[in-house]
Amino acid sequence: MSTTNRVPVDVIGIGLHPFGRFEDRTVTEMGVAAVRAALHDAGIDSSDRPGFQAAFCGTAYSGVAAGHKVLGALARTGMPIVDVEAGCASGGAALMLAASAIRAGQYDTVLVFGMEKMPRGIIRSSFFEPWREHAGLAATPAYFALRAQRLMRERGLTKEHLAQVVVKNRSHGVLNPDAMYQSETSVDAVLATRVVCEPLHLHMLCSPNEGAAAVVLRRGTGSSGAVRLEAAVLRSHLPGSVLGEATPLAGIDDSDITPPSTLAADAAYAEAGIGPEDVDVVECQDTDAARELLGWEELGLCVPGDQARILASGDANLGGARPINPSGGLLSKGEPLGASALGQVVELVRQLRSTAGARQVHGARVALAHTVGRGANASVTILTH
Amino acid sequence: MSTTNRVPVDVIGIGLHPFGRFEDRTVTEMGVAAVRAALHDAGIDSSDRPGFQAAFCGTAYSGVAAGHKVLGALARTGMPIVDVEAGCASGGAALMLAASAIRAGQYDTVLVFGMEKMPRGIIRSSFFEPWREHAGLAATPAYFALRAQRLMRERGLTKEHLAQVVVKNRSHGVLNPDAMYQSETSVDAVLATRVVCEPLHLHMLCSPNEGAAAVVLRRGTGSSGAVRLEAAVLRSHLPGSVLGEATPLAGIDDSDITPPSTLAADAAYAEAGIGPEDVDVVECQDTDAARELLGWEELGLCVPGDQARILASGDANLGGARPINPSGGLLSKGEPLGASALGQVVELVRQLRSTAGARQVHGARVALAHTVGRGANASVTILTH
Amino acid sequence: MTPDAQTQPVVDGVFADDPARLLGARCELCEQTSFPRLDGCPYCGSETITPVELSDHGALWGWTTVLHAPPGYLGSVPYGFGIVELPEGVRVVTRLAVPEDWWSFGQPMHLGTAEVGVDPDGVVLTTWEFSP
Amino acid sequence: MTPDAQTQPVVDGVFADDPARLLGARCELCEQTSFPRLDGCPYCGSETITPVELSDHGALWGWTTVLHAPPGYLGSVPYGFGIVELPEGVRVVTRLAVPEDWWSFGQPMHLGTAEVGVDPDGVVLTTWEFSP
Ligand SMILES: [Zn+2]
Ligand SMILES: [Zn+2]
Repeated sequence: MSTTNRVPVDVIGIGLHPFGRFEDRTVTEMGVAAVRAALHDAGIDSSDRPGFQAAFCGTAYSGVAAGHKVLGALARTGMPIVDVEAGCASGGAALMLAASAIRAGQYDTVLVFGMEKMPRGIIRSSFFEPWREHAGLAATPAYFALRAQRLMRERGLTKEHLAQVVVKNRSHGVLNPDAMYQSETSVDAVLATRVVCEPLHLHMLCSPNEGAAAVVLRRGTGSSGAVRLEAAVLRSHLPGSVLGEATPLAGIDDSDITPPSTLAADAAYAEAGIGPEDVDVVECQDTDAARELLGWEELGLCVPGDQARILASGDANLGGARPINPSGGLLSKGEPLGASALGQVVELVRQLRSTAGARQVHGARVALAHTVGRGANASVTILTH
Repeated sequence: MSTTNRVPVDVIGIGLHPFGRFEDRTVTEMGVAAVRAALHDAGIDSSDRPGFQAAFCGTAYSGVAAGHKVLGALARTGMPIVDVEAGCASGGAALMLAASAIRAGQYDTVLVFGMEKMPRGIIRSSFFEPWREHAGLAATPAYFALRAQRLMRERGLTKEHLAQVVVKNRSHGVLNPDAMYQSETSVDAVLATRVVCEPLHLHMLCSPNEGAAAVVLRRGTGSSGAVRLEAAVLRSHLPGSVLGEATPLAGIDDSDITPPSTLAADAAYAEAGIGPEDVDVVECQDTDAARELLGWEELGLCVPGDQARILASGDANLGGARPINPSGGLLSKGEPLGASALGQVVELVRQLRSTAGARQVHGARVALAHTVGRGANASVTILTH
Repeated sequence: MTPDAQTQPVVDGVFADDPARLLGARCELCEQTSFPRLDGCPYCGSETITPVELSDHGALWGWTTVLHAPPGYLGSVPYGFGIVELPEGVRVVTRLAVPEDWWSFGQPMHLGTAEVGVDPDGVVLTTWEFSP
Repeated sequence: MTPDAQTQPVVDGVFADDPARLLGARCELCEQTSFPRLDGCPYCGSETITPVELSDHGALWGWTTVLHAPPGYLGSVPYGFGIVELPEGVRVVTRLAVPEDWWSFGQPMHLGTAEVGVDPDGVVLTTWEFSP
């Protein structure tokens, strides 16, 4: 499917530690579980040690040497181990580095994993200066609320549309045993949860939580039958973009400034030699319900302003023309920062392998994953089978 | 000098924010200063924006989106920005990733920077579990002391030898206007400073502090005249290594286990097509005075046990056969974790350009930088001119 | 409000009071106005910027109400939070004086200062805010 | 020392008291002993490990004295700190009962437990230590 003669990169193993709350487990233990599962899935056993030539670990809050502790417990060290932080896109950044190194001929097999154990409630981000905290300007969900309000104003959306996103994703999460919330909801029920920050109600926001995900990449052969990683792209915000992703800085009119998600998507489509119309299934960043709807247009999945129609049509639901967040999204799974991007990849590999069980998107051949977060990092990954 | 037909990588710009204590400066401001200086040195001005296609930022304690804040302030964003953590080797890891990406043909020009603003006194590392802290097992300098004691026992070294390392490095630091300590000392004076942990006295330990360093890499041409990056290697500890770098885990006999610094050095020498005997000038990790002496043998710069003789000979001093830590080392500069590896590279580029002023190593053609730290990451960088 | 020994701005160099003004910068190269003031232009990277006091009025561009105290916050809840666009073309993240939901897009807003809370040393901290 | 409602080990699953023993594991594949006990072998990666209680004695392999309380430490200073090599071939980072400098390499050491300090809830925490 590529347009150039690039070294192919296969996803030969996936592993997941469920996302949720696990009081008695350390972040290292969750990482070990996910990495073990991915190595097992890849057919790398203890006779093949370490079994990969480099490892990238995405995490934001796990402290120094986080990846080393996981691989130390597994006796798989010695190679370069790099811990990578790119906010919500940390796992996407790790994947990008791993894929690039394989395409460069530097390594044959690379382990990529991500993990997080977030404190309960609102994340105390190290992003903000102390004076902004003191003055009340470090009010993270308020930034999400302002972004949601803007999207509603500019695209003619209502709170009911936001609630419909939650209903859609939670209806998928019911089918995902690895999700934190596995129950249906309704528009009325979502709107009945308390207001966190107008226009966002509690169930329109994902919960920071805990979990881990891992992926093993290998230089591909022509006929491995494995899922192929066509593109793994990371981009950051352009100078001047305001509220692109909760930036607390003042800014200028951004109507002519391309958002980082679009920069990443355009580069990924070009690398994979496809367009958004070729994508069969999507996992996209739904930190809040409006963030998902913004993502649809930033990724070229819909014309700006077409979100309400698509929601009504059911096209983005399981069984629809192109399901979005079949895993249930972060709204069902919660968001363990460093693990979330790779959790999406695990879901999409399952979809492409046709092993997604009750939430299988039938005939899925092309899949796209998207994250965007703090520092306005955006990652877009494209997989095919 | 390379043995293979690799894509050459040049160091076309260097920049440094002095290492020390700067109460009124944020870590972002220090990063901005170093990056600006490096871009200016590389001839990248504001008409050439961003002027590079990717950026890697090494830091351990600067919080989320640390690199983005620096590049946001400089209006040089949009490209992939990845924050990298590998303990004391964070900057070395960033350099490795940048060099690999250029060799892969992924980018022409990459910015690498590192920065830190460490709290005063003993670092409260996020490395240790809380119970180890409670029980007094997270006593960082005690691990350094045990390593020093072991080296003294196994190599016949005394406290006087450790003090001689401090005297050497501080005599170099006098000549470095970017160092925190710019004063001579003596063996007696070092031994008169208070004991922190037997056998280490206060002045045998480097101070965690603040600073930033930046380097611009570019795909090389045959005849640029720039300093060339021959190798930038990162390795981690092998399973079973005990006290390799302050690991709090119990361990087994490690006499047959190659330490990560040697793994990295051997790979770097092979990549550069040279041996330790070809190196003219070295910057190596001197977290404490014994750590430097251990590094000498791990890097193949001396036969194990020959440290006392080399110290006596003056070979490792400025003016000697192969000066080690001409910048004054961390013992003179202090250690801003994310910045320290790139600070070494800045020093060595100055040496190879013959712009190191009063501390110039005359005729230096081949230079080696080494860091090793938490998680037992070790990085080795080889530069030539 | 007049600062005395017990009252301090929450941050230096970002706003002035008496009269209340935000302290920004104007870039001589790309002519954009930026806030807060950095030592260069965040839109074009130029180091040639001129410190300016920004207009004390603007148009409301976004608003919400913060109901739960965010981490590190020293004041009381609820409080208004939003974005005001100044005539210079710069959008400022700000507290809003009234935490109500009767705002409308584009409505005129004026700058003032307010006490935000008391720090651990007993000092009353002030910040800027916009009111209708 | 007998634990009561006011006394607790500083961590569960790492050591036992009465009698004092360190809780390790032995790998069935590579036959190495590891400590603390993980859910696999940190030397070969095997998941087939057997929980074992380690010997309560060993040989001193390294020692120093901690003079200044490290971050998070609940006890008093100075205290002894070092490495003891057990007959199983595993080196254990440990507190040493006497913070003196009269140790010698390889000298016999015995395991015990000691009170390390009091946590914020008033609970006395215990840990293991080695004595000559
Ligand atoms: Zn400008
Ligand atoms: Zn084993």
